[in-house]
Parts: sequence; C-alpha cells; structure tokens
Amino acid sequence: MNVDVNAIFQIAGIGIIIAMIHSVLKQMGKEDMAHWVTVIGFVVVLFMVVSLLDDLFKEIKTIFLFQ
Amino acid sequence: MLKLIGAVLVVLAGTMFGFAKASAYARRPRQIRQLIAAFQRLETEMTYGFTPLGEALLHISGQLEPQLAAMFRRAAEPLNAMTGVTAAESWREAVDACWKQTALSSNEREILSQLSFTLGTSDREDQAKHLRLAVDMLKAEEENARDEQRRYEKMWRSLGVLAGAFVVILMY
Amino acid sequence: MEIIQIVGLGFVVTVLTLVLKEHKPLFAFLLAAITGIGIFLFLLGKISAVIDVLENLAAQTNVNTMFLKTILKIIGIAYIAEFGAQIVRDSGLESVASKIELAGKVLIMVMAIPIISVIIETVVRLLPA
Amino acid sequence: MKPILSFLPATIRGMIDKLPGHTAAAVEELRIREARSLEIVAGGESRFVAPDGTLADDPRAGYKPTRDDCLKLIDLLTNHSLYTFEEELRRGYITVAGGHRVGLAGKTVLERGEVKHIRDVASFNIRIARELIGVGRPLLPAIWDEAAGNVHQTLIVSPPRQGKTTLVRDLARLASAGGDTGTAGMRAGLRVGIVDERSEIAACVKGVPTFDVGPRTDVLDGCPKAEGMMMMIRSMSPDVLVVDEIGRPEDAAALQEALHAGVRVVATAHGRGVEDVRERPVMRRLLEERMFSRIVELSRSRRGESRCIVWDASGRKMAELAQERRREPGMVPC
Repeated sequence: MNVDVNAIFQIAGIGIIIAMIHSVLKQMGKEDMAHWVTVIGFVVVLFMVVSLLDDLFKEIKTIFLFQ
Repeated sequence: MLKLIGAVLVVLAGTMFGFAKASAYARRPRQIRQLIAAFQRLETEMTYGFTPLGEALLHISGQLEPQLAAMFRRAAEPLNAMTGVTAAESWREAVDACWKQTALSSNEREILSQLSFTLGTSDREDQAKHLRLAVDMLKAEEENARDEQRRYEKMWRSLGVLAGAFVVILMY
Repeated sequence: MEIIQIVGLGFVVTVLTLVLKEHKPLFAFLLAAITGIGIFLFLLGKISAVIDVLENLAAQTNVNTMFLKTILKIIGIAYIAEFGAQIVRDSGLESVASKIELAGKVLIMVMAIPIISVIIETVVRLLPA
Repeated sequence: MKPILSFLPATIRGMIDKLPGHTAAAVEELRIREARSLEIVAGGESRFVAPDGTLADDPRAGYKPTRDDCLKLIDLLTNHSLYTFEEELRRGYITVAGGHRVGLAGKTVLERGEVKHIRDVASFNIRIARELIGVGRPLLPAIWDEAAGNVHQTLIVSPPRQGKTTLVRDLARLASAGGDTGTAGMRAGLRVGIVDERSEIAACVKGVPTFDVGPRTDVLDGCPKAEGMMMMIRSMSPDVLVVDEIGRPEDAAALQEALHAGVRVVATAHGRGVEDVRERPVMRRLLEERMFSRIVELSRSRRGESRCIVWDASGRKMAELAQERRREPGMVPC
C-alpha cells in the first residue's frame, strides 16, 4: 500500500510542477521550451505508470492463471 | 532523515541557480549603464583633458564595477608600459579576456570591438563621434537588456525553485 | 480498516486530479490510472486469499482442476476488462471502453467453450437416446 | 637607439635590432615611408635597411613598410592617443618621450584654408635626440659677458641637424650649474628659463625634464615661444632665457621685452650662416637693432667635425672653435 501512495503523490507533484514551469515559460514567451518540459515530464510519468501497470498484470497473471 | 536533508539541499541548489541566473539579467543593464558612463567620461578625458588613452582608461577603471574595471585596467596596462602593442590590439585583447566575467552579451562585445578600430587613432572630433556612436548603440542595448530583465528575471527565479522541487520529487 | 485508507486516497487523488485537469489533462489521466492500478494491486492481495480457499475446497471435493482454472481465468479476464474499460471511460473514450468490454465478453465465451461442451455432453448423455 | 625602439612596430623593430652595433649607435635619423624603402641616416650617410637588418645603398633592396606598419607606428608614437597631438599634427611634427622629434608628412586636411591635421601619415622622420654633456663648454667663454656676470644675448645659427638643440641644451646646463666651467668671472649658476615649445630641449615628461638641463632651470613645456618668454619673465624671474628656433614677428617683440627686463636670451635660428639669416625680415630687424651681441655659426664638415664661429653684433669675428664630433658610443647616453 505504501509504495503505491508514494507513486501517486510523486506523479501528482510532477504534474503540478510541470504545469507551473509550463505556465511560467509560456508567460515569458518561450513556448518551445514549455513544450519540451511538458514532454519530458510526461515521459517520466508515463514510464512510472507503465512499470506499475506491468506489476499489476504480472500479479493478475500469477493469481488467476496459475503461472 | 538523510533523504530529507538531501532534498532540502537539492531544492536550495536549484533556488540558488535560479537566483544566480536572474542576477545576471539584473547585472547586464547595470553594466551597460556603467559602460555608457565610462565612454562618456572617456570622451571628456579625450576632448577636454587631452589625457593619453592609457591613463584615461586607468582613471575610468577606478569608478567601475570590479569586472569592468579589470577589463579597462587590462587594456590600459600594455599602453602605459609601452610594450609596442597598439591600442586596438590591447583593447581587443582585454575585451576577449575579461568578457566572460562580465554579464555583457555578444552584442555589447561587438560594439566594443568595433570601437577598438578607432580608439586613439584619430583627432578629438572623430574620437568623440565614435564614442558617441558607441554610447548610442549601448543605450539601445540597455533598453533591450532592461526589457529582458523585466521578462526573464522572475522567470529564472521561479524556474530554479521548481527545477529543484522537480528533481527532489523524481528521486524521492 | 483498509477501506478508510482507500477512500481517503480516493478523495486526495480526486482533488489532485481536479487541480491538474485544469493545466494538464494528460497528467490527470495518468494520475487516475495509477491510482486505479494501486487500488487494484491492493485488492489482488485480498482476492488471492479467497482463491486459496476456493482451491482448497476444489481439492477436497475432487472437482476437476481444469474447471476451477477456467473459472478463475474467466474471473481474471472480467476484472482486467472492467479495469481497463473504466480507465478508458474516465478519459472520455466511451467507444473504446465498450470495445474492451466486448473483447472481454468474447474472450470469456471462448474460455467457457470447454466447460460448455462438457455440460452439453453430460446433458446429451443423460437424455434417453 | 634603444629609447625609440619601443615606438617602432614589431616588424621594423626586428630589423633595427639586427643593425650592427656601431651603426645603431650613430643613427641620427630614421625615415619611414609607406611602400618605400626604410631609410636610415647614420654619421651623415643615408642607407637603406633590408628586411634582414643589413644596410644597402640600393633603394630597391630596402624593406618597404606597409600601411599597417605606418598605422601602428603613428599609434605608438602618439602613445595611442592621436587626439592629444592635434596641435602637433597641425604643425607637422610630434615630440616623443626622450625629446626625439618625429616629422610627419601625408595627406593634410584643411579647414577654412588652414591645415587642420594630417590624415594619412605616410612619411615619418624620426630624429634621434642626443645628450652630449660638455659639448657647450668650449663655446661658453666666447659668449660670456664678464661685465654683466651673465651670458651675452646669443643667437646660434646653423642648418638643421648640426646640433643646435644639443648645444643650447648644454649651454643651459652649464649656465645653470655654474661652478668650474673654465670661464673667467663665472660664479654661482644662473637662473635659467627654458621655453621649450617643441619639447626638444628638455624633453619633458609630465613637466619634468628628462635631459640634464641644470639645477637652476625651469622649463615651460610645449608653450609658444613669444608667450612663453613673457610668462617666464613675469613669473620665474630668470637670468637667462633659452629658446629654440625663433623667427616669427611676435618672437621679436618678446625678445625686446626680455631685453628691457634685463634678461639675457640664448636663441637658435635655422640658416646656413649669418648672411642667410640676415635675409629674413624679422631676423634682419633684430640683427640691425643689435639685439644679439653674439652670433654663433655652427657647421659640420663632411668628415664629421664641427666648427663654431662666433661674431659680435657689429660683425667682428670673436672666436673660431673646431672640435672633433664626439659621437663615440660611450658619449651617447640617449
């Protein structure tokens, strides 16, 4: 339970910070930079989600399908 | 606990980086302002004081920020020591050497090296004309720099904190 | 009282998602997804206990393990399909969600074929020829 | 030679550095002309300097200074501050530290019909100043006025490059120092005022003479002669005034003033001889009014020995001195 909560808050934090950086950069007229920051943050979060999803599916497989 | 200290350090580092970047934006207009004042004084020294270039540069360096003063001193030294270096060479060399320490951008550097070609090699009127031209160009740059300062100073400050927080979250 | 934890987590995530949705809908989606994954993982731990009990019962009553396996597989497929469909539905892709559900149903059918055939055979044998 | 090396651009300096020692010591003039051979005048003879530092008589063999050389040279000569030499550029020469005079020629820029300055300087004539201590000693008795306890009003006449300035400098030193100079009736030194319009006599750097001009000498550096003489008389009460190259009408008025104030003047003028000087209107008037009680004619023979003939105001020959020119390296401290 603990690990998951951590991951959730981590993703929320990253999301919020990325959003702030994005808005700051956008305000200063550096749209391209803002975009890159978003993309990087998204990739990081996606990586976390995917690895967690992988965990989930493996668990399901072992429990329901006896492998 | 150790993790917490590390996190605080990372955030602090990010914040300081941001503030350093922001202060560079604040320094640039100030240094351009000083350069303008310096050139205006140089013009006075040339047209009214008939001060030789080396001495004039040395005088002026006394009233500038350390980085700019170093540049002026460095340009003045070979001239006063009579090493056989021309004023243009000495000035360019000094600009090249000390430019990194100042907050000036390549535009100002271009103006400074343009000035080097005429520095000390013509009569008073011509010198004054070139110095005034340089001052005018620097004024335009100053306006530019102030605009950038307004825009980017705050940005870098918040960006530094945010980047620090980002790294902490990633590692936590 | 794990339910309280889960409900609390749900509330917190909802608030965070609402905050994020305004600026970065993408991150809001990922946040919801990871929350779902987390809760599901937690539940799996509980379910495995139930399944253990079922297995024991099956072993005691000498039921063919093939049936039990099939049934568990079907349950698994149902859960996964449900989970995926809900996450997709959350982000507003109703059509994809229904396709996932459809796929789940069809796959359950396919899984169930051996059992159905056994039942039909049994029924046919029971009927007077 | 040494002191002017620092004024030369690196290319030319390298060649001059390679000159044989005795030539280098005897160099009087260095003439640098853009795109024409580098000329050197040593011991009265003109030679060309080849790129490898050897001397040649053939003009084609000499090193030809480039435009860049000339620009660097003018930058170095003016201490990187051409704007401080505007007055000098108007007159066509500058005097650099050490009293060396550099004549300039090139494209002049006019303003309302007057020369404003020289723009593209293409010819340089660097005259090396020499300090010959004691060169005036044989001459001093001939111009000494025992009755007044002072020198006579003296005019030294000679063509250029015969050592007028060197001589007048030493005379100033001797008069100022006093003591045992071998001159009858000379007691303590005199107060000497030098009006050094071209900074050649005393070669002042920031107002302080770099040549030895004696302990009781005041120097007014860079000041126009006529005005300077008046200033000196009014402010410094000198016994002797030393000026270089007089000849303008206002100089005459100043000389008159000096005479009335009881100040003796030692002056120099360009000219082949006394007769030559008499041709010039201003000088003729001065001579006719007997402003000068001693006239010294300086000349140099081909062999390099110099001759002094001293006349009095009425044209009587008072003395004739000849001496081997003291140009051995040890005597050339500059």
